[in-house]
Amino acid sequence: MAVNKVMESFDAAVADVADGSMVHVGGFGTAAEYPSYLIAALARLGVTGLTITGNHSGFSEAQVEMMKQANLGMIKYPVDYVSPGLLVDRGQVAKGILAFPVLNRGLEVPFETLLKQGKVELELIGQGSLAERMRAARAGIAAFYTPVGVGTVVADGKEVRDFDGRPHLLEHALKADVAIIRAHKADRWGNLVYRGTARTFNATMAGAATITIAEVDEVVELGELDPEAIVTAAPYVQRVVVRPAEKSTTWSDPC
Amino acid sequence: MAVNKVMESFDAAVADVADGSMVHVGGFGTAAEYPSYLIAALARLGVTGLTITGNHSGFSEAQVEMMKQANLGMIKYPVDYVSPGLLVDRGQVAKGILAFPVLNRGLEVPFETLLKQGKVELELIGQGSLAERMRAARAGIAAFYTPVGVGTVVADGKEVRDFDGRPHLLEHALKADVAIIRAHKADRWGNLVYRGTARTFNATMAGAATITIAEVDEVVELGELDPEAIVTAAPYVQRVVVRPAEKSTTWSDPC
Amino acid sequence: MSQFDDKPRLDDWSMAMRASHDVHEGMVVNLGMGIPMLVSAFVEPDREVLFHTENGIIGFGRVIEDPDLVDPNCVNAGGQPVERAPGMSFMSHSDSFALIRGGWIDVTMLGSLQVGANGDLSNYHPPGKIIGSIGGAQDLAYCAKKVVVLMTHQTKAGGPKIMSQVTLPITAPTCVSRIVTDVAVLDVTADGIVLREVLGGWDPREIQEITDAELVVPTDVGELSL
Amino acid sequence: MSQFDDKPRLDDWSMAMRASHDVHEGMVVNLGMGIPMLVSAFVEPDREVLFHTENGIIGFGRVIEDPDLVDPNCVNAGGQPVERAPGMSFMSHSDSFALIRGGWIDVTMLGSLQVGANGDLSNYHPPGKIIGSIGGAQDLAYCAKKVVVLMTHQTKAGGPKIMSQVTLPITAPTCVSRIVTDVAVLDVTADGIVLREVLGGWDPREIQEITDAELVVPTDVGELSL
Repeated sequence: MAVNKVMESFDAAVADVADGSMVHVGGFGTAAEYPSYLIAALARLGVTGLTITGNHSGFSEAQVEMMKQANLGMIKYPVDYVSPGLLVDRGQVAKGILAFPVLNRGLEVPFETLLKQGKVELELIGQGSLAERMRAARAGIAAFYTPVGVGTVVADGKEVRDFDGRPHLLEHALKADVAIIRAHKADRWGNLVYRGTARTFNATMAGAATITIAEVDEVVELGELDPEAIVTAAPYVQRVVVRPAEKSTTWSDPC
Repeated sequence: MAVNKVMESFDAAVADVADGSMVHVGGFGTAAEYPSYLIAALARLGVTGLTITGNHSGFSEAQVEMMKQANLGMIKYPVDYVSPGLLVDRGQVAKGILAFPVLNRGLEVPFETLLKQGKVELELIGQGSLAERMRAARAGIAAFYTPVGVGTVVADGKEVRDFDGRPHLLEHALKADVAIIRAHKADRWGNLVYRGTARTFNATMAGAATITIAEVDEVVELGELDPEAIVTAAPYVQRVVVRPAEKSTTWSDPC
Repeated sequence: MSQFDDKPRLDDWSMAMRASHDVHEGMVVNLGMGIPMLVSAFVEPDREVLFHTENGIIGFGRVIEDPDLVDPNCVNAGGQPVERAPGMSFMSHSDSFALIRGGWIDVTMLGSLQVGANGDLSNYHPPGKIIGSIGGAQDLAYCAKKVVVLMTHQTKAGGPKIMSQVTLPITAPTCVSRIVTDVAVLDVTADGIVLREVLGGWDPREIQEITDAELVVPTDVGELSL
Repeated sequence: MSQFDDKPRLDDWSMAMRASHDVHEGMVVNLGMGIPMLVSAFVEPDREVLFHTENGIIGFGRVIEDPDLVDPNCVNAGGQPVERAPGMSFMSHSDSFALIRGGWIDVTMLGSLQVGANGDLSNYHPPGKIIGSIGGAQDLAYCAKKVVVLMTHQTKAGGPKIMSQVTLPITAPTCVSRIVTDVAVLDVTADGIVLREVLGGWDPREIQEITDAELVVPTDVGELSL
């Protein structure tokens, strides 16, 4: 019997995610960076009271449909793109720890709507401190002092301490119950490589949770990934699921 | 005019290292991991009062000669191997921040001799906290809390604080004036890749100093290094020097 | 809107062109969303600059205009596709912000809603929004060696944006050192905001009229040239 | 030396072989210098274990015996050349200790000078030395999920090493959960040190005689088998 972290379905991979879990949701901003199938699986699971963390709170299903139709940008929206906003819009999210909870102009995203209604809680945090809190969780650092944020809204309730005459904030490790991330290639041990700027929060969240689940383009033979170029080492990943050859067009279909 | 961090000689690369500097010295334990030519250049420069940091305090010239002659291990000692112990033995080192200041059995290394004579100061620290203090320096983290070392000799004088009921030590960033490291390939911007276990403290120290100087096997054309596999990004490296085709056999020869 | 409506103003591209003068060879430069991202177009290829984008690239090339060349996994923080260029490398978000927080960015150029006379930056929370999105700008503002703001001199409603004291929540305190607007270039100094360059067709008193902060006007204030 | 000089004792390889029983498929295992490094030889290839060495490899293969196959840049923390194996990866020292500190090592096996009844580990500062070298053992001892010590039951001089209270400086407090010696296997529990297995030719009272800590001896103490 050999070590094999590859699972057969996204539904199986998230089946034990409990109500009230904290979930690191990978991606940054553009469609190709998100673990769309894992987000969809969490939506199908219907788990509620989630705390989600990540850069962006995401778009509703209708907004994504609009963006897919309009295709205004240079980058085509993949048909199987699912935004973390789906979970927000469906009322599965109780709290967000986010750098981009709302768009500063334009569209009102679901998180903004629910925030105005008092139906979600927000912990606003800059991307750097958010990413470093995840790295700390992975690396066994309980807390750290960063110069970033002193004297601003993100400092509320946080300890301030001077180092070399400069004030710093104490930020705590942010370990989630589950991290759902997107990677390019995996092997059965869970080693991961990413593709270009899809590395972003995906690689940052790997290992920053009790269970890290990677949605990948491809599983390759053990030994095929260059040992000098593996970005996420096997111990940080507990489950791997391969994206389907035939793209899903409806998040609600079991997958 | 293009950005070019490659310098012509090791002597030129270290020429401005001042007496009393803190120097991160790359490598871990075996000969092939050390920036031998940069260590030799510092020896030739004759700079004194150094604080050196790293895993191992190193061997004297005579001890290295003995090891080269005996060649007892499975791994052949390269003729151009120079140990950080050379700097210690020559009296250039005032203090060591080290995980392996002495051998726990066998040979008495120069650092042990000088420590007994009260001629060097020691800050003993475990490899993990040492490495993390360097990473913090590179990453703009002033200090961090680690569970490691509470209640032991390395905790002397350090703040202890509980997180989730577990005591942690406050450890501070350790930024040196100069880091001398060994890498495999560089480009003229200073991007670096390493080879196997020579990555160790070399990659950890890159960027943990005002000036990082990399001793490399080869400088390749810009663009030749895989953007997915660069380990040390260009901004962390200020100077690059290529190891000579014809190996030096005497550390004292200008190079 | 005001008595200055008929006066010349730089468009976004021209502001970016002026700001590009402050980008020198060898610098590590991060360009924020909006006008700042246009700056790279004015850095000719033989002036080697290492452009960093906080979503995880250092050393990328031009913004791509041809849809056939787009790689959805090679984008800047604004989601624009950018060229793969020799010497570039990818990094994770935590590594990218280690680079920022560690002080390795020589210049960051950011858009803003307001800048205070003391260099306070308020660029994340537009009036009327329940909350703003602080994004990655905060780390850049605190930790880059130099922070340059590119913004129109006035709000769309004709109000001032360079304030004796900012009225919007701050992204970072006392961090801005230069402001490039559509009518002037100004430096934040210990003595206050100094008017360095004025666009042709304007005189310094007129700039002061559309500025809330009191400006220091040297005798040798120059003309803004592109 | 003592009345037990003629009794059987395991050699280093046999101790490693016994310890290898505690290594299960899928575990991430770090083997310290000395006897622990021998353990990997007893993990057959079809029991997939991810061996980690703190100088920066996860998933390496066997220790290399043939000088022609040696790669000086593929060594374990003891400087022994190890095989490149499918699935391995290299990492920097800070990344390697992030893995350790983060609690991702399932078992670490370490040599030691003394172990206390409460699980205190003293393995870095030999008597008579002005200072010890704490190396990487401390991080492993604090942060691995399970710490197993492999050591001879007595010092070369015949003194005890399993102590009611350690007399040498500690590497880490209350961290050891199992001790494999040349004559016994013992577990550190809340009730004290429990004798689990005794080498043939010894009885529990004799083990107690060469042990400073008071041992808990269950009625079903087993025979140490390889």
